This record gives sequence, C-alpha cells and structure tokens, in this order.
Amino acid sequence: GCEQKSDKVKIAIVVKNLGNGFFDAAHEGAKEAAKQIGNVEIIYTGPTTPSAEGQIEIINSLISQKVNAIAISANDANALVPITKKAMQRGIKVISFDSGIAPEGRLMQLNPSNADLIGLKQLQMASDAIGGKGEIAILSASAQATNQNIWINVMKKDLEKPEFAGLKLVATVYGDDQSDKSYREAIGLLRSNPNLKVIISPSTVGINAASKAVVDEHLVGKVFVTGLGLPSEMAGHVKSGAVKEFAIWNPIDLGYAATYIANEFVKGNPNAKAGGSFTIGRMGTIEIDVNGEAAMAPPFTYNKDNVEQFSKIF
Amino acid sequence: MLMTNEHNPFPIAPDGSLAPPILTLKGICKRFQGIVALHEVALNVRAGEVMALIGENGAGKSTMVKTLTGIYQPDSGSMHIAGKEVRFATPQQAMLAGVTAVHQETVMFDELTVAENIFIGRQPMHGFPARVNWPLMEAQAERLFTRLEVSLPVRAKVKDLSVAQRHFVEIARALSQDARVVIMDEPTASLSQREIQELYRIIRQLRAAGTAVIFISHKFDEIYAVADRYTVLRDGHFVAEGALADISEPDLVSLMVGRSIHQTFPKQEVAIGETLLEVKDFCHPTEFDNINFSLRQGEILGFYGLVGAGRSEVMQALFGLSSNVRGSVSLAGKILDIKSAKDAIAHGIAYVPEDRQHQGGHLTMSVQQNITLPILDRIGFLLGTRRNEETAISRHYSEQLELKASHLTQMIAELSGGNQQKVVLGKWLATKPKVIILDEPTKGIDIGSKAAVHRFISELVSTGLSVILVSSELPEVLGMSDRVIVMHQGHIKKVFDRAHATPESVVAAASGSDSLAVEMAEEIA
Amino acid sequence: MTSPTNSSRYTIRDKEEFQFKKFFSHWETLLALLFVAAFIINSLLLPNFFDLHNLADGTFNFSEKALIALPMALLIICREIDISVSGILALCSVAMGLANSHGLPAYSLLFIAVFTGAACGSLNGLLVTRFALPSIVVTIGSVSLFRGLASVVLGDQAFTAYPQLLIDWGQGYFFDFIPRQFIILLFFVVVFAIILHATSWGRRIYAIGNNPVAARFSGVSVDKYRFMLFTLTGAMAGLAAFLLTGRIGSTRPNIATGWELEIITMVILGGVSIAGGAGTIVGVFLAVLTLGVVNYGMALANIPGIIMTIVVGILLLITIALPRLLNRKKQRK
Amino acid sequence: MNRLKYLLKYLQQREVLLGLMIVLLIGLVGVRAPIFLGMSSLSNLLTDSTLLVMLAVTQMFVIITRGIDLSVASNLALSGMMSALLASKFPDLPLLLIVLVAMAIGLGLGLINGYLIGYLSLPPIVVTLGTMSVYRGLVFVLSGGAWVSSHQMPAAFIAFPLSQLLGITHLVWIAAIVVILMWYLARYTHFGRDLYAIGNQPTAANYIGIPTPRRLFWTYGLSGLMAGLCGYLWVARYAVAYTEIAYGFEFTVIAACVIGGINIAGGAGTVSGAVLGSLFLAVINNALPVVKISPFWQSALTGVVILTAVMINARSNKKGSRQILPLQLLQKNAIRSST
Ligand SMILES: Nc1ncnc2c1ncn2[C@@H]1O[C@H](COP(=O)(O)OP(=O)(O)OP(=O)(O)O)[C@@H](O)[C@H]1O
Ligand SMILES: Nc1ncnc2c1ncn2[C@@H]1O[C@H](COP(=O)(O)OP(=O)(O)OP(=O)(O)O)[C@@H](O)[C@H]1O
Ligand SMILES: [Mg+2]
Ligand SMILES: [Mg+2]
Repeated sequence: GCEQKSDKVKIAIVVKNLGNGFFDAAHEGAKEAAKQIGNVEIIYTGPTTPSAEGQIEIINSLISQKVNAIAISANDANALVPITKKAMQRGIKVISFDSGIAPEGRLMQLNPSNADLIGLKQLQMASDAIGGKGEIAILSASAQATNQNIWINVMKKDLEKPEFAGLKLVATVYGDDQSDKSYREAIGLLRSNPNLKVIISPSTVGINAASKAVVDEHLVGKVFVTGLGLPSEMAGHVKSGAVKEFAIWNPIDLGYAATYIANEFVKGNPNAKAGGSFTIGRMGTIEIDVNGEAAMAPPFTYNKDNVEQFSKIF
Repeated sequence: MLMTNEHNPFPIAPDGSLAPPILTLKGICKRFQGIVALHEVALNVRAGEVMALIGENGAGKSTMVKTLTGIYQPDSGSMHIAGKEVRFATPQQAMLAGVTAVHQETVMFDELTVAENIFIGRQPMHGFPARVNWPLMEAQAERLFTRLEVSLPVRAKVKDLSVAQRHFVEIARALSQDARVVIMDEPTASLSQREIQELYRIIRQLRAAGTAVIFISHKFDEIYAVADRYTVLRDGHFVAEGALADISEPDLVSLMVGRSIHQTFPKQEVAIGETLLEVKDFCHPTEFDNINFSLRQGEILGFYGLVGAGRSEVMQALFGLSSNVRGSVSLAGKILDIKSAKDAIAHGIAYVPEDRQHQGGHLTMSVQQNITLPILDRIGFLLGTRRNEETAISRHYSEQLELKASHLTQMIAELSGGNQQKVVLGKWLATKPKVIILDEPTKGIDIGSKAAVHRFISELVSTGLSVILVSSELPEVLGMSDRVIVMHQGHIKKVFDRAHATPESVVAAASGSDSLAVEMAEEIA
Repeated sequence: MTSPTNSSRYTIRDKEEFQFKKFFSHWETLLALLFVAAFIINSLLLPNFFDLHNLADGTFNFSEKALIALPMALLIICREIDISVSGILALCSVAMGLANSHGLPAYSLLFIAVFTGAACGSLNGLLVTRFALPSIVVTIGSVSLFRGLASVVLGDQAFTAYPQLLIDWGQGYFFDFIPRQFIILLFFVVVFAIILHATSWGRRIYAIGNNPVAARFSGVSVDKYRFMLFTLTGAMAGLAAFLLTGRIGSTRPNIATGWELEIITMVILGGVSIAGGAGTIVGVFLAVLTLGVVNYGMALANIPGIIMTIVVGILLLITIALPRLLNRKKQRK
Repeated sequence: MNRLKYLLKYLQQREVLLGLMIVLLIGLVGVRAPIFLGMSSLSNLLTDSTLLVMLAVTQMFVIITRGIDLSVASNLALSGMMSALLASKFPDLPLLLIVLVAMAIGLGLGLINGYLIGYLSLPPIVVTLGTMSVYRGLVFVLSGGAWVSSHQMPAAFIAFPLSQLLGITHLVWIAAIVVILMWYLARYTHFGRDLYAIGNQPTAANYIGIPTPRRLFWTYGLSGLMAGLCGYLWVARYAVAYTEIAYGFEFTVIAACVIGGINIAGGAGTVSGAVLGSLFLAVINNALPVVKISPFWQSALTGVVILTAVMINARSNKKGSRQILPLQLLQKNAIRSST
C-alpha cells in the first residue's frame, strides 16, 4: 500500500511498566514539551510488567513503525542494548532517561538526578530522622532493578563517610514490587532487628508497604521510613507519622526534558552529543558530559508541610 | 417361533387379576450423530415381574436404560408409568418417579463411604441449619444391607472394596429409593457364582414385594433362572416379547441374532505338546503366594476362582505389570526376565485384561490405532509410511472378530461395550503371541460373538498357541479347558484334569471347600 | 495378512468419507481462517504491517516461546504439564553465563544450556514418575527452585559480554532477511510434527494421554515416555535460553518471567486438549502464528500490552467456547 | 499394643503429619530466631495467613471438582481495585456496603468462570487462564493504570482488617468464620457432598442425577466471592491498590491446597488440609525474612520446601496393592521371616 508520509516527529516514550504513577506524570511532561515544540507526536508505551523482554517487543514494533526517536527508561541496562543498537542502525535516535541503558545502546542518558546525590539524599533523610545514630535497613524493589542497585551501592559507600558513622546498615531485603511481600519483609526487618530505627526504601511499592508495617506494628515515632516515593502516594503515610521526609525528583520535568532532548537529536542539533550543551525549553540549559550522561536537579524533599500541595500534581 | 401377538402378552398377576403394565414405552427413538440406537422401541413391564431385555452387543439395551432413567432424552416416543405419561429431564426425576437402575458402567465414587454412595444426592438432612444426618444415613444403609442379607462396612471408603462388594453397593442404591421399576444392566458380569445366587435372591425378594425388574444379561441360564418374560431388541429395533416359559433357548437366540448359533463349546482336540510356560514359586507380599503351574504347547489352561481370588493379579504379575514379585517364569525352558509388559510382549506373552474401560481400550482413539498399539515396533518406526500395513492388520482382526463399526478410523468410544471388548481382543491377537492370557474374555459379550470367541480360542490352540483362560463362568471354563486351576485367596487350591473337573468339585474348591461362612465374615471384617 | 474369506457380517470401511462440513469443524481449519483474517485486517489497518522486513523481525517476539511450546504440546497431549519452563530457561541462561565467565568456548555454551535444561527437566520427570506426583504440583514447586537457584548464583548481578556466536544466533539473520531463530523454529516444527504424527513414538504419546493404564497394559513404557518428555521440554527450554541470551546479550535471574503461561496459552489455543490425548503440531504452530500476528499488530497500533492480554484472553475464551455454543444451538434445534 | 497401633495410624494421617511439620518448622525457626516465637509474632503470622487460608479453602472446592481457578488473584485485584475506587470516590459510603460490592463483583466474575465451565463444559484450566488475563487487564483499564493510595481511602476502610475484637484481628475472625462455614459446606450440605461426587466420577455423577452444571457454576462463584472479599481485605490491609496487586498469588493458593493434600486430580481433600497447607506456606514466608537467610536464597528454599512437603504427602498417598492373601497367614509368614 501507499505509505502515509506524516511529517510529524514521532517520539516514543518507553517506560518500565504502565500503570506507574511516576511515568504517568512523566507522560504529562512529555505532552507539555510536545505542545511547546509543535509538530511532535508522543507515543507513550511500556510493558505490563517491568520486564526487559516486554520492552524489547515494544521497541521492535517501534522500529517497524519507523518512529523518529525513542526515550526509554530501561528495565535492564544490558538486555536492551542489542535492540536499541538495531534501532539506531535504522536511524532512530535512542536516548534513555530515569533508568539508563549501557552506553553502547543509547546516544545519551538523562539522569533524573545524579545517582550519588540520590543515594546521599536518602542517607541524609535517614540520618536526620533519628539524629544521626542508629540502625538502618534497605527495602529494595527487586534485585534486578538497575537503578535501585546503583543507589544502594552509593549508600553503602557513603556510609563509610564520617558524617554517617552513627548509622549502621543491618540488612538489605527485596519486596519484588509486591505489596504483600514488601510488607512481610518490612515486618521481618522490624522483628529481627529490634533496634532498627530507619527503613529506607527507594521504591514506591516498598516505601508504602514499609510505612504501613510501621503503623501496624505501632512503631510510629520509634521507627521511621524514608526513601523515594510520589507525593500522591505518600501523603497518607506522612500524615500518619510513619514517614517524616521522603524525596523524589520531578517526573513532569523529567518527561519534559527527555522529549525535548529527543527532539533535538532528531533535528540533528550539532551540540546533541557527548560533551555538548543546549537549551531545553523551560528547563534552561542541559550539559551532556563526556560519558553521554546528563543530570537534572537534585531530588526534592517532601514532608508534612508540602506533601499535600504536591500530591495533587503527581 | 411364537411372536408377541401369537400368545397372551399379559400374564396373570399373583393375585389372579390381569395386571396392567406399570411401565410402558411406545415408539421410542434415539439417534446419536446419525447412528440409530433405538428405533420405535416398545416395552411393557408389570409390577411383580422380572423382564429380561435381550439383544446382541450394540442392540441398544443400555441406551434404553439410559433413556428410561432420564440420562438421555428420547428423540420421539412416549413413556408411561402406571398409565400416566412421564418425561424425565434428569435422572433425579426418574428416581422420584420410582425408576432406578444399576448401570452397565460402574457408578461409584471411590473417595466416599459406602453409605454415602448409596444416598448421594439425597442424603437425609436434619436440624437447623439443615445438615446431612450422617448417623441416620449410616443407619439406613445398615438397614438396607440387613434387608439384602449382605454384610458390608457402611463407613468404609468404596475404593477399599472389591469389585463384587461395589456391585452390591450399586444394587443397594437402586433399592434404597422405594423403586417401582428397578433396572439391572448386566449386573452379573463381574460377579462370582456365589454372588450371583445372592443377586437372584434379591431379585426374587423384589419381585415378591411387587417391584418390576428389568434384567439385562447375555447369559441365558441366568435369564431362565430369574426372569419371567423377555423383550428382544435387534439393531435398535423391537423384535419380540413374550413369556420365557413359552420359548426355548435356541429360539430366543435366533430371535436375537436373526439366525441360529451353535452354542456348544467348540473345543477341538489338539495334540498337546511339550511344556511351554513354567511358573515357579511365584509370590507377592499381599496378593498371592506359592504359585506353581505349567502350561503346555496347544493347551488351554483354565483359571477359575471366586471374584477377588487373585487370578488377575497373578496374570498381571506374569505379564510384568507388578513390582515386588518373586519367583521364576520360563518359556520353552528359558528363564525369562520380565520387568514390564513390553518384555512380556517381546517374549510372546499377551494379556487381555478384564477391565475394558480402564485397562483395555483407548476410548478416543480409533479402532485401528487401538489394535496396532502393542505392535507398533513391528510395523515400523515411521508409521507415516506404513499406513496400508496398519490398515490391513487392523482390518484382518476386526473382521475375524465380527466387529461392528462403520470405519477403522472410528473412535472406539462410539462403539457398544461388547464391540469395544472385541477391539481389545483383536489388539492382543495382533501381537501373534505364543501364550495368550485371556482374563474374562467374554465378559459382556453377546452370545453370538461369544461363540465366535470360543471358536477363535480353539483355532488359536490348533495353530500351536497356548492359552490361559481366566474366567468366572463355570461352563466356559469347564467347556474350554484341558486343565482347570482353581484359585482361592491368593493360592492355588487345586488342579483338575478335564476328565475330573466336575462343576461341584470345582466350585467346592473355589469356595475354599471348608467353612465358607466363616471366611466370608473374616473377609469383610 | 488379510483373511481369505470375509467372515464378518459387518462391512467396515478403511476411512471415514471426506465430509466438507467436518473439514470445517477442524480446529486447524478454524485457526488458519483466523490467522488469515487477522493478517488481512492488520494489513489493511496498519500502514507498517505488510512489510516483509517488519514481519520477519516480528517473529523474534515469539520464536523462543514457540520452541518451548512444541515439547509442551507433547507433554500436554501426554496429560502432563510443565509450569517450570521459564525457571529452567533462567537457570540455563545462568549456567551459560557462568561457563562464559570461566572462559569456556562459545560453541560449548549451547551444549551447556541444553544439558542444564535437560537436567532440570529430568528432575521434574523423576519426581513425576518416581513419586507418582501430578506434574502441575511438581512444577509449581520446581519453578521456584530453578529460578531461586538462578538468583542464588547471580544475586543482584548480571552476566553480560557474551561471545559473538551467541549474538549471531540470537539476533542474526539468514540471507540478511529471515531471522535465524525463525528458521530454527521451522526446523523444529517439522521435526516435532514428524515425531508426533508419523512415528510410533508419537502414537504412544497419544495412547498415554488417552489412557495411561491401558497404555501400560499395552506394553508402552509410560513412565519412560513421561520422563523423556520432561527431559525434552527442559532441553528445548535450554535451546530457547541459548537463543534468548544471545538476543538480549545478558542474563538476570528474572529473565523470561511469566513465559510459562504464554506458552501454555499457545498450546491450548492450538487445539491441544488439556485432558490429554488430542492435538496437533500444525494447530500449535498456527496458534503461534496467529498470536504473533495479533500481538504484533496491536503493538504496531501502540495498544498497551495489558490490553493485549485482555484480547488474547478473550480470544482464548471465544475460540474454545464458540464451537461449544454453536453445537448447543444445533442440538436444541 | 492396640493403642500404639491406633496412634501410629493416626500419625499417618496427612493432616496430622502436616500439623506436626508446621510445629516442627516453627520450632526450628524459633531456635534460630527466638523472636519468631513471641506472642505478637505468632499472632501476626496468623493474621498474615488469613487471606491465603480463605482463598485456599474455596480453591479446595474447585480442585475437588477436578477444576482449577487460576483467575482468583486477578479477580482479587479487580474487585479490590473497584472497592478502593468506590471508597475513594464516595468516602461516605458505609463500609459494609463497600465490602458487599466487592464481594458482588467477585461473585460475578466467578460466575462467568462458572458459566463457561459448568454450562458450556469448557476445561477449567483454559477458561480461568483466559479470564485471568482479562480480569487483570480490566484492573488496568478501569483504574486508568493509576494507584489508589492510602490517603485517598477513608480511614475506616483501611482500619477495618487489622482492628481487633476481643484481642483478635478482624481478619482472623473473618477467616475463622469462613473456615467454619466452608467446613460445614463441605461436610454437611448436599452442595458440598455433590462436589466430591463430581470430582470422583463426573459421568457417574450425571447418572445419579447430580446437577453438575449448576454445582460447578456456584463453585466457581464461591471462589470468586471469596476473591472479592479478599480483594477488599487485601487493599485495605496494605492500604494501596494498583494493577499488579497479588500478581502470581494464584500459584501460592494452589500450592497451599496441594501441600494440604487436596488431590489435584479431584475428588479428595479436606478443609483442614487446605487450612494447614496455607499455614505451612505462611510460616515459611514469614520465617524466611526473620531467620536472616540471604534474600537470594528465599525462592530456592521455598521450592525445596514445597517439593519436600509434596513428596511426604505422596508417601501417605501411594496406592498399595490389594490385600488378597488371608491375614493370619501373613502373620505366620512374618514370624517365619523374622526368626
Ligand atoms: N454416546 C453415544 N454416542 C454415539 N453412539 C452411541 C452412544 N451410546 C451408544 N451408542 C451406539 O448406540 C448403539 C447401542 O449401544 P448400547 O450401548 O445401547 O448397546 P447394548 O445393547 O447395551 O450393547 P452391549 O451388550 O454391548 O452393552 C451402539 O451402536 C452404540 O455404538
Ligand atoms: N480395591 C481395588 N483397588 C484396586 N484395584 C482393584 C480393586 N478391586 C479390584 N481391582 C481391580 O479390578 C479388577 C477386578 O478385580 P476382581 O475383584 O475381579 O479381583 P481379581 O483380583 O481380578 O480376582 P479374580 O481375577 O480372581 O476374580 C482387577 O484387575 C483388580 O486389580
Ligand atoms: Mg450395554
Ligand atoms: Mg479378575
């Protein structure tokens, strides 16, 4: 048949999984950017469950659709490399955002924030909650989540710093992104570590489950939960007192920036390369470092004063 | 021969009056995907009489039973009970109207107790909220067995019962609901002589109580022993009805098959050769012990015993189907190492099992695929290139056994019970065995085909084969065998020559000859 | 072989006469029609669908699963099932990764994968045959074990840096056009079809599924066949692991999560009876292609994956319910 | 002598064996982590097992009829999500009404399975495999993929499952009532007994006149109803609803039944078995985080434990040969061989 030649720039946003509030908010940002740039069509897609195989199938179909650019938050840094390489061979600009792909599989990686900053931030929140002294534990989403593992490693390294000398990491456990398993793991942490003071959970399911566990065990005020979560999902737990502070970067800005950057690559902006820098709409200038990575602002902290306000946004 | 209209179809009831039929069928038709199972069939049964329903395999007897009990709905025709037209949409409605049946297929729930098997679907309830009254149900079951003069543990799970005991549970179920019409579809097929006598007693008891009984059997001695009247079906058509007193057995047979049959056992005298198979010190921890016998070339060795005597178990062990067996088996002087049925087949032993439904046939496979299953290796690994050979083999045996099927690729589930049995038999003949073990080979087979099977057995031995014939039918064993081995409780009780095997002595040996009653009690306890 | 005189009173035909109506009630015919319909609809609606390169690439989405669906079909025909295939696949991939990181030569990885798979499968088979356990029970337990072992070895790490040979087979093409995976799949479809439909092995598999006791009484080594089929399924999962690992170039313990249900769906949609004893390889392959076309079409239309699962679920329900509903109507008439 | 024999026979019963295994397991965990034996820990274990127990006892009925319900977890997610959405949109609705709505949705979804399996006689595993995907997809469609988080749910909605009555959580009370009802249903009603008959011999059940289609229809309805109830309880208990809640939980439920000795081939199984099987799994799931085993070992250990339990079960399940030889003779033999 005759091909419909649409002159619109097609940018696909491939997320870890659909039905995830964080990415839905990023989608909003992407749409905002598309409107500002004009003539950009956003394809927002992702697998049902966060799996690399599912993302590969999707990228396969995006290649067939001959989209202009793909911005992806990867479920597996390595597994996606072959397929994104293929996409790039076919002239599609591939960038990763949020959770990155290994360098050979993308043109650039947009970090929501710097991994070091995120790790540090979480430790700081933990330290602040208990006055710098006590046992802490980490409840991660799953052992396979790339960015979770990076943050956990940063935290472990940071713990050796003198300012965190009072903190002692007693356990790292995995909730497999399931509320019941995360809850059970959180209870297990509380049980087997009677002196536990903080649970850090860099995962939305985990931080929710841990907060609920602390409330149910009547440990509010004795044990604090902190980590990464969305205001809309965490507001209740901040109110209950299980969570004093938590952090997250702005997913709207992230989606906005990713779309803008992808468009610059499609346009063939000469600065769109490692070491270059260019402006991306309302976000100002972005600088890509020599490794092809760029980072946005440090994560923003939420507490009982501002969580209500932001919970209406994302 | 006398046909229905030539003699009075209405016998005089015990009190001297002319009883109207309690159950009347008129013009019943039933079709299965093109096959006409019943065509314009009529039936009249009166209270207090035993009606024998007679017909060859596939004549439509069981279909009639299922139509009567609401399992199938007739395509046309009407059914009347005590003059009132009835229509049974479900078996439950038939039961409520007083029509119950002991079906040809076992209707048993293994994991449930004896009492519950009897009352399933209509257990007595009590209290609030209503709940099953277990004690009452068990008491009622006890009472039922007392009435039947059979002793069975009502709380035992049915899976722990013997085949015969299961049968009595089914009979008890049919009788538990104050039935006006009780149907028994080949109830004696797996019963021993002793249990058949019990069954007769129960049937007479029913008749005396004014119940109408429809009795289906392929055995004429039974029919004459227990039934008053007969109805004959042939190929789904009604043929004749009348009083048994007015008709001789050969006439009945020719009504049934539409030609005459030689019923005498066609035992041919065959020169008996060397010892072929020798079984020594065969034993199993729970099933049998100390089994020693030999089988000679061209011999038919009968195995008789009460049901549950362990004949099948010995044969299955011989065929490599049991573990835990000790002892030696040698064929033509060579000791065999039989670990599986495959080994046995390879050595030229074939075993035709008695339980057609579970051990014999592959119901949703074709006639052809059933027959060639044990000899696939002989046909060749790449079956796809050997279609013709396969067809030829299966055609040969189907025709030899007078199989009634429309084509060789027909599923055997669509055949009648007796014809399924023929397929199973054909399958084993196709292995061209040296020794063939026939475990109740004529169970459920009609008289015409039975004669064919017997003729066949004779032909087999005349070609140099040796046969072990396990049968609970005394005339068959005595008529066909050169020697008869009688088993009792897992042991060989006695071995008879053809000359010395009289019905009395054989039955006496089978029942353990001495204190029968005591053992029976022990068996059940 | 035939008897000289036809002694039987009944005539038996060799085969059933060909009936047009019956032909159309065959599952395979229906599936083929469904496949063609889906193909045409997709071609009409989706501009990028009918493009041979795209279609060829689309086969990557199902080839590995279909490779496991083939032995799974045999297992289900045999009245068994294997829920643990995706766990086996993960463990095989881990074994390859271990071997690779110890510097074993590239071609040996295939053998390691297949061997590991066969070992896992034979463990299933052993438990099923030795202890007379239902296979669904055994494999619900063993999937946890296999995937668990993968996670014990890997923890939160991943194996990467696989040799070029793997990548060639996982991602490569023959003639720069047809994915190698798909050719491998076609090859095995033919092999399995021959085994099941034209050999005595296949006949015995049907016989076991139909009536295991009667099969044993007929001299079929039922347990041996079961054991071999489980082993074969494991080995094919190993092959799939080889291809998948090559395709994605890395191993993590959660690789191929949830595949077992997709594979079983393929097999059932292919007309294999879950009660055993019935089904064909052609049907399974047609189901694979149909599902592939439907999934690929929906992906091209950017319909979210979860909507696809609804569609596939409904497709499954309709295809099994429709014949029954039609039959019912006919009977009522 | 006689009493000893009786005791041995009693010990060989599957339920007793399983109960002993659970006690042993708790003891072993207690040795390694004494905290596990604390009162609050054990009561938490009980509370944690309730959802599994409830789903397992209704799954038991399904399995007894030779069926399987793979859609329970999806059904749970869908009815849970719907109840959460309802509660968040109309915070003033009485809790009871919301629970009833959740149960009604679950029932409806279950009855769809029941219709397809009962009245159209389609194979259960296929039907529920299909509805499993459909229901899960619908959660996503109806919620728009969004979460319902704790602050969107009314306080009473969240508080109910863990609130206590006489020192025992509502969850445990509900589970206890459910177990008693199901035990009654299984043992004392025509409905329950018919299910055993159907599972034992479907064709025979037809001959007896058991209304198999209707019974299956309601069996899957019951399974759905329980999924609906558990859907609300799950969402309220963890104070969050999203598309993937209870993902894969159907296999846990089936595993619990299987460990509890419910014959997957149908016809046999008891409520106590299902309950014990669920408790067994709950003990493992709760113990593993406490005994400080590397999290990477958890899955493998669970697999090993399930397989072991199933194998132990199978031993007491094995069909022996028939006793044909007279017993007194056997005893003589035994004496002979022992001397
Ligand atoms: N469910 C069915 N589907 C198709 N055909 C059937 C079915 N049931 C019976 N038939 C056919 O109907 C005919 C009558 O079968 P039926 O079982 O009533 O015979 P029968 O007289 O009881 O024979 P037997 O003495 O062998 O038990 C046979 O040709 C059989 O193949
Ligand atoms: N309770 C039972 N459990 C398992 N199989 C049984 C049971 N009862 C009977 N069978 C099987 O059913 C068939 C018929 O058994 P039957 O009662 O005729 O006893 P038998 O051992 O075959 O004795 P015989 O052949 O001497 O009559 C046999 O194959 C037997 O193995
Ligand atoms: Mg019959
Ligand atoms: Mg026997």
